[in-house]
Amino acid sequence: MTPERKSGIVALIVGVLGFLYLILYSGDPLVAYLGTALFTPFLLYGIGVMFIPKSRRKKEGLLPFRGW
Amino acid sequence: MSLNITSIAGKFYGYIPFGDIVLYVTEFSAISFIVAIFFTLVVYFTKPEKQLESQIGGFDTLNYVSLEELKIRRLMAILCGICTAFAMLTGDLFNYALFLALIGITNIGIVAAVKKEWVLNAAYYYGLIAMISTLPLFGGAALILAKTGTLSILELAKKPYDLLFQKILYAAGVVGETGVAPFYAAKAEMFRAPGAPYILMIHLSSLLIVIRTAEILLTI
Amino acid sequence: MNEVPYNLLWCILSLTLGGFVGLAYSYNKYVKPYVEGNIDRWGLISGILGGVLFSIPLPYNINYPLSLFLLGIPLGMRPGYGRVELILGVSIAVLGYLIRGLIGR
Amino acid sequence: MELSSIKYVIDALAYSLYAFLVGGLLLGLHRKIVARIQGRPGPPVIQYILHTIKFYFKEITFPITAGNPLYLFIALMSIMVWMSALYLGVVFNTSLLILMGLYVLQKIVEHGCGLSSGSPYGKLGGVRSVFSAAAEIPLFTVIGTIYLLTKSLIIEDIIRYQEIHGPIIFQLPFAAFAFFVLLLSKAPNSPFAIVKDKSIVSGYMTEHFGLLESLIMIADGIAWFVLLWIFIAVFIGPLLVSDPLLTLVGMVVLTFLISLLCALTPLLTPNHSVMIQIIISVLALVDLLRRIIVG
Repeated sequence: MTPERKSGIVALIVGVLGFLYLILYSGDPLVAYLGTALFTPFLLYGIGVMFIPKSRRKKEGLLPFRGW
Repeated sequence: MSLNITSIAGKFYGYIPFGDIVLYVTEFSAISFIVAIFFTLVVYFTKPEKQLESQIGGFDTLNYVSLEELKIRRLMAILCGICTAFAMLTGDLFNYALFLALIGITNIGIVAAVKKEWVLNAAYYYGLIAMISTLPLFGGAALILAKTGTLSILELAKKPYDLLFQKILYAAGVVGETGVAPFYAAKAEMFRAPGAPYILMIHLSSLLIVIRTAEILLTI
Repeated sequence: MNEVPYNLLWCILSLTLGGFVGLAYSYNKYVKPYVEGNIDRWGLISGILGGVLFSIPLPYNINYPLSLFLLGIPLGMRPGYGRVELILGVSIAVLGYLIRGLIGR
Repeated sequence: MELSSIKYVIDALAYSLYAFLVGGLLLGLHRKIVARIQGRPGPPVIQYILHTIKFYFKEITFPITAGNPLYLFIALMSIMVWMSALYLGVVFNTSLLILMGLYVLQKIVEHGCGLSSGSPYGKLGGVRSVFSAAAEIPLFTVIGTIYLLTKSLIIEDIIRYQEIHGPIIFQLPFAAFAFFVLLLSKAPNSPFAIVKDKSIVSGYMTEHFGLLESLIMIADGIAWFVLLWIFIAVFIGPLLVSDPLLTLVGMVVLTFLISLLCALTPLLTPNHSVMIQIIISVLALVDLLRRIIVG
């Protein structure tokens, strides 16, 4: 598993757990709103990583061109 | 609760009598406390960046941060984060000034282990400014104590005092200690040191402190 | 605590979607990057229809999102295309809105 | 399990979607107007949203120079900052000071993006963003001036004050001008946009490509909405802010003005940009001191 995909899965887990907590336990509107602000980016990133195409590079983690 | 605090920093959630150090929690201070603590955690978990130096005519070199250097810098960055977080909560002008002085020391500590001449030079100049500006900072706090008999922000917020000169002294101290606009020349060079998350802590602490100072100066 | 302006949200959402449809359509149809004075038939129809629909009251105020979707098609077309259509549609919409305001009150 | 909390979460998501769409369309309009003034046809107005969606489905890799997880987290933080600013400011109308704190966190995001990637271009963009922190000082003086006038920094109270006394923009024209310069410095292609200067590739966003760039662009869209809303709420007041449709009209007019300025002025060099901002901040400071002393 590439590190990108791993980070995406972690982010997805954090996001889903956060949203479950918000839906189940938060009663105060301020907490619900700020919690949404906190966990939505994790969810967005996690879902986005699931969509990225397969890498066509030889070595993972290296950009195709680096240097001057 | 006096109207002054709630009309500046949002809802008042209560205070923590922690010996003679009174911490109070408002909407503003709660949010900035959480941000500072959260960022300290991120700094703790982050591996330092490997700064790329481009060379003309040769291959680019990477600047690694060695393990010994990393340890002391990470410790300093975490101390800086904790100081920033509690400076957000404190309800006492003298404690706030102490936290500020400690932040200044840790800021120098973060870059002190970097073996680059220009970074150490910048840190030296910044240290001079920070030391000089402790005089107006603590002097301002002392003058406020002498005039009003208290240093507690909660007490000061209750009555309108005429503290313009003291406030200006205090603000000048904060400006020198955090190294904002007129003294930025020294501090901006420090940001060029390699090692991302630790350098970022310098910036975060000074920005949060400036806002908190604005809040305090408007409140008292 | 401010309420969420859901009616405006639907309008903006449909405008954006209309823009996507218009862009995809015009990229498929036209090859030249920039043409002046060209009028697209379907763009014209959707622009005029959108302009007319803007001031016809429908249940649940559904006419606004629908008309903005139709107006979004010429809005989103590739650069140079769909200008005349958009201006025509918007002016019809504004005219209809003003006439409705004068008569309806 | 409470039904109300589900409603809150859905409302929050809907509001941020609305803010992103409006901000994205306005930024697209900004680009279109700049292009028309320069005599180019310009991209369609939906281009900004289109770019965001396009980048969302692009590949990312972590560069070998990057310091993880900060490299990743800073892009997420960008959205967190502006969504919180949206909720605290636009929905709950809390203190202006908290919003300024969140605006300052945007500087941390820019600096952190540049630093954590380890790229020289990104670093240059980040350091320039640190330099342009001079733009924040007028902000505090603006806050002080507003507090002296209204005796409160809660946005709700400021709006209520304007209901009685009329728009603040006529009473504090210089503070409004200083805040407008701040808005201008956030706009792309503006004279003060040294952070996103094309001479340093893409500034701090150079190494944040693909999905991460899309996340930062979402945050920028929301940021544009929030900043315009704050300007309208604080300086023009209930005249426009009471009705969301009128607020939209106000935002379009402001974006139009800013686009005109952006298209007609050259990009300043970093020194000149910082110097001009410092001059404005000194003038704002003098204004504040005059108001304190005269009363």
